Amino acid sequence: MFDLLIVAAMLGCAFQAVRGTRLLIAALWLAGASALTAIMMFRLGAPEVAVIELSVGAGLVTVLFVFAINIAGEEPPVTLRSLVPAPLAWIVALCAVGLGAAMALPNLRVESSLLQADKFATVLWEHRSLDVLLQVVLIIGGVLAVLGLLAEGRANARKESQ
Amino acid sequence: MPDISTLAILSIALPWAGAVLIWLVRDRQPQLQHALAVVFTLAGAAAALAMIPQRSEVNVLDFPLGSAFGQVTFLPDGLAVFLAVVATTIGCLAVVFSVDYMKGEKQLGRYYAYVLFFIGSMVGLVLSSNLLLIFVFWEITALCSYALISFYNDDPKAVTAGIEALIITQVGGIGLLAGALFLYAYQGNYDVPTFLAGADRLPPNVLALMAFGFLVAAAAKSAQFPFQTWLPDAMEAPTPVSALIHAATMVNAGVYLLARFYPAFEAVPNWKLAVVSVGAITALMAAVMALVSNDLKRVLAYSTVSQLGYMVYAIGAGGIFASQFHLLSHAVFKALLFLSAGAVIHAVHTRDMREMGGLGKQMPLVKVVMIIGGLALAGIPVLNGFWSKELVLEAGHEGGPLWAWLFMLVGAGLTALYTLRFLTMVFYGEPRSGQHVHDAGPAMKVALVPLALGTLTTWLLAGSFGHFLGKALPEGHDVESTGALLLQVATAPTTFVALAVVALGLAAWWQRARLAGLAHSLRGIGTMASNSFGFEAINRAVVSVTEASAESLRTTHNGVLNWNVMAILVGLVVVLAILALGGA
Amino acid sequence: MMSLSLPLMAAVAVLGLLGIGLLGLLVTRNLIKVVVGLQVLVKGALLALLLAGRLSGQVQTGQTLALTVIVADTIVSVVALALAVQVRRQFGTLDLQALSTLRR
Amino acid sequence: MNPILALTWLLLLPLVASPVIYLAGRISFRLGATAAPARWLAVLALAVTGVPLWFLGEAVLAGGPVSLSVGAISLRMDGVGLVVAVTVMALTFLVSIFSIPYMRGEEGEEKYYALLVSMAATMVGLGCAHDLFNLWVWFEAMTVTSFLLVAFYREQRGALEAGVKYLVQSAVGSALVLIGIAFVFAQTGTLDLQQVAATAAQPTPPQLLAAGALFLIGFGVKTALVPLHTWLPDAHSQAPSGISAMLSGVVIEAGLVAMLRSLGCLAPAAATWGALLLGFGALNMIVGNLMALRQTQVKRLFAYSSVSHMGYMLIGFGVAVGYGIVNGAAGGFFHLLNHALMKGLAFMAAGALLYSLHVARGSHAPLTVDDLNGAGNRYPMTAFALSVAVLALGGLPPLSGFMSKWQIFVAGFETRSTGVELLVIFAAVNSVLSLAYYAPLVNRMYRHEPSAAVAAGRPVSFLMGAPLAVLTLLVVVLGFWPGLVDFITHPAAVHLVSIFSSGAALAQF
Repeated sequence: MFDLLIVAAMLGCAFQAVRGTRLLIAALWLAGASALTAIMMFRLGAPEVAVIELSVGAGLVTVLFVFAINIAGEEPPVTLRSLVPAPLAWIVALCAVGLGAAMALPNLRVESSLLQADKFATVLWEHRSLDVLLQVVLIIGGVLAVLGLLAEGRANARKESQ
Repeated sequence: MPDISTLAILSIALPWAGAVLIWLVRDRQPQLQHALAVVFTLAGAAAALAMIPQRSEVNVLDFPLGSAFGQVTFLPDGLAVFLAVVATTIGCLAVVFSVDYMKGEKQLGRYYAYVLFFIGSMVGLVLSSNLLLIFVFWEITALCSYALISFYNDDPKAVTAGIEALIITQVGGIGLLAGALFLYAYQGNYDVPTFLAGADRLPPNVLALMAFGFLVAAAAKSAQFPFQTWLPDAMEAPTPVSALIHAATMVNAGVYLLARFYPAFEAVPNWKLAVVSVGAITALMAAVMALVSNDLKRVLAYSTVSQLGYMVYAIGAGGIFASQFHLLSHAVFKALLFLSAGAVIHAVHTRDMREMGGLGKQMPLVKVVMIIGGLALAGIPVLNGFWSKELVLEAGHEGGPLWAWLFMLVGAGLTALYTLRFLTMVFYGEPRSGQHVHDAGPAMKVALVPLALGTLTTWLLAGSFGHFLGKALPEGHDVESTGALLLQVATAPTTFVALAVVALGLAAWWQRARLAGLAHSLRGIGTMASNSFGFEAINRAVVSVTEASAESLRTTHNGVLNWNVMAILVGLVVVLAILALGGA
Repeated sequence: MMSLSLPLMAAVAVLGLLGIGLLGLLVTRNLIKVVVGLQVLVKGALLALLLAGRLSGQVQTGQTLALTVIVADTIVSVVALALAVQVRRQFGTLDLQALSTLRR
Repeated sequence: MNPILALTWLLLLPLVASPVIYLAGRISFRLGATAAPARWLAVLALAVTGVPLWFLGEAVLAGGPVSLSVGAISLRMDGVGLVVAVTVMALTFLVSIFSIPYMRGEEGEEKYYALLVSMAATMVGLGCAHDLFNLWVWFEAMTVTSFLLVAFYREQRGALEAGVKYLVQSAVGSALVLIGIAFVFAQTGTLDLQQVAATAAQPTPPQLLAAGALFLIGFGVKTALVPLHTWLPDAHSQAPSGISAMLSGVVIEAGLVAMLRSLGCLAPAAATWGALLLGFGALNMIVGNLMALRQTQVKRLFAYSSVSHMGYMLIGFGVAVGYGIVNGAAGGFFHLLNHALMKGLAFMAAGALLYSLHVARGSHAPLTVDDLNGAGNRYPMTAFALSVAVLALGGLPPLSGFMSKWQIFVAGFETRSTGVELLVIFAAVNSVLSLAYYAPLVNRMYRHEPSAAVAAGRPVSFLMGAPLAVLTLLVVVLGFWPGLVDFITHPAAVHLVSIFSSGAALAQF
């Protein structure tokens, strides 16, 4: 029952995050959804990732959102009509999820009783060390991209001085 | 003397090397470009001529290209060498003629590069015995011809005509492509002699698909019904050199293809009938169109289409020899006609025959040779056109249906009629253009005289030509001596019927005033003919439908991110649905 | 009838997050909200990986995968936000309607 | 050199070089000089990477796949990976040379080279990843490194818009792939491609079919399957020309290889995957061609032509996957390689003109087809290179594009199935249709009257011309002798077909 509540709350938060008209509020709803996801992760037996999700997903990302919204400036909260007709959007999203569910859910594998003997650290640093190493590439690429996109350019500086 | 495979390579590679060199010389040295072009085409022609005594009935050369591409092999038998000689010598004449005609033109390098590249590829097309290579050369000739037609790039008409020619021949080329693919799928290689020797090993339906595919390809390349529209439009090319290449060289490729593969497809049900029908319809229809056109080059282009119809018809009726002999005659007299027409157009700076007239006095030599060519086209004895056309008609009488034969007879009469019409309009009557007319230059004359002599004499070669083609002709085709052949033609009843029809055609021209009423009633046909019997409209419709669908498709790309994501999701839903329904 | 077991609940959460994320991508017109939608979508994927790890008895492997995904997703979001800031500077708005000059 | 060592160096060298390039460029820039060291370091790094690639290639061709295990994850350089690696490294090297004059003095030049080099490495890694999740990580790394490159002109509205679309659509695609991975992982309990293939039951359970669909669509976004292709024309036309060449020449193909790899572990349903690939192939060809038909911007036209060329590759691979025909895969790989050459040449030649006509004069206006008028007189070599590229793309012999299309067509007929034969004919008709937009492009360049842009254009520098010359030569040589690349495409094809053979055999029934 607890799980049901968590899931319902999580989906509710997510829905609010997507639906809300104010960006800051949406970011906060997203943080809420992220926190509840972290609880769900903990329930699924993944405490380490839950902690990371809590700090990164609910914390860092929210901070970044707030930063971005601050710099970009909140749009005036005019409710604009969706560019894709909303009913169509609902139908297609439901179809995609529904078909996926219809193919996957009835065949949901029975939970394996085997438990992995290895510790998280072992798996992370030994078995899947390549993924971890590649995160470095991802981070370098991301940092360079952000630097490149946000650097105050010469042209920009010129424009602002005018 | 180099051996045959070296010669084969040389006759392809020399013009190509010349093309590259001329391109590299750049347009600052036009004299050098002219000289290089003449030298390399002459060398190519020499190599092709040198193959004559060494021709071979089996493959020469064997160079692997890679797994799915087979070997480079050549089959320089009589048929192939004959056409290689035709291509190189006519190409050579075209180049010599260009020295005068293209003097002072810009982008000469591009022009000569295309012409020489074309000549080499045409030789490659007829010499190859790997069907893939045949297709490759086929496409290269199409590419060069497109480039030559739209040589005057600043003229939108020329560009459109070039692209039209390219697309139509390519669409037809799909027939050849499918044929080559079938051959590989069922025979495991592209070897033509193997295929010809045992075509019946292929499943009958596959063989039939190949046969009709080849017919489509040949019809497109040789401007036969229903693909005839591109050739007259191709006359936008530099006059008359590329007209010569199109009309006397490239279009032969389709006829060659049918002749080469005749032994394999002979037994395919209805194939011969289809070939005969295509030929007969084309011959008649193009003759009517030639009758109503006022553009000198277009008249000659339609007449080419019509004469090609005769060759295709002959193949369908089983007269391979007749078709190739007519090809020989036609190549000679049509080259003559085009070159003299080029000289005329060069002199008066227009292609409209209504603005010509009375040119005979200013250009006596051109007048004489053009009349010789015209009479050969009309089939007047004893010029070469007479003998070969009679052979075609005789073959058709024996091997084809009666209605087609009657078509061809009418076509022969019409040919005589339009020949007289254009000769009169150009050379006789009152001069209608006030312009100063200058006679043809020396290089032009050098090209004209041998062709006129050829028109007068090539029929004497009939017997040795038959012998020369040798095994390239289908089984049971006994080769006769010149004398026997000529006697056979001279005594055959069809000859007299045909001559009578031709005479009727000539008479109709003299009596045209009296026949005005009849002509008036036939005006409807004339209008239809000048509108190409609606085929131009079909082309236009295809183009506009394609463009309209492209335009409406463009509106679906509205650039909105939400819709783009929507497209991704729809793709996912469709694939999932297919799997859920099909996989469950 | 299946009980309200944890895996089933997790599966429902996954599907719900995916659906909401996709819906958000379809209907929202604000670029930053698009990034929110992406975040929701990836949270669904994260839970799916953890659930898969649990179902196949390899929770720890599932965790490592999720960790990598969190890192990758955060980077993508950061770049997306940087882009949004730049878009705001150049276009003066975050509305996707304005961001549809490249079409056809 | 030890092959395993060679593989390590092949991946490590560019990845390590990337930050070094950035720092060198940055420091030099800070010291008041230009970012020039970044340029030359990038070229050097890519050239040196050729050495391990050479040794590795020799080893793979002589002795089969080379494996490198890092923990539970294995990287296997097999034939398929080798084709990808060779194509990527060759094109990246040429692009890096081309970029030296093109990007000179651009702000953020050092970032450009750093990201270019690491992007090349991620694609090589993607080519040899043999772990489903690791494949995704390489794929994601490739995407992340290319974000800035697409939106490099960050003060151009168009570039930003293209960057946004590219990022969001890629992210949706990779999220879908993750779900697919979760399905596979839940069902089979392993991520190693070979082990998944071994555990996957026959007939494939719906869960795995759904996973396959997610792989197809998820990787399909990057591969530009129609209708998932909408990011492509924007990104290709707005990115710097060298990056357009990379995106079109190798990035979308890397997506395709990732898709084939991931579907490879679901081989029992190969017949289904083959049919889907063929279907998307047909759609890609016709939509790409029709969209290209009415374009007025050269780079956008080439972008849509990439969509249609992806269709040919899909047909080749579809035939190989669904019917187990080696020629199909060989043709597909040949076309992949060829497309990198042809489209690389097309984008770089167009880029050279764009640079000379607009960018060098401080304008960021797009290169329109009207701008090409008369370019042949002023830029003979560039115009010739562009003509060769365009005619090769149109599939005219004797250029390489014809040969690879031909091999794909041959494979289609080898199935002896009427449907596929009709599809091949459809592909041939599409090839003809494509001439309707390629041919006018060539005509324009040889007009006598130059356009205003051409008349005022700057000369093309040597470093821009050199890669064009190399690519032109390759396109022509491969057209005359297609067998030259057999040695590399054939093993790759045999390997790919053997992966899918368990399911392709089903197609015989």
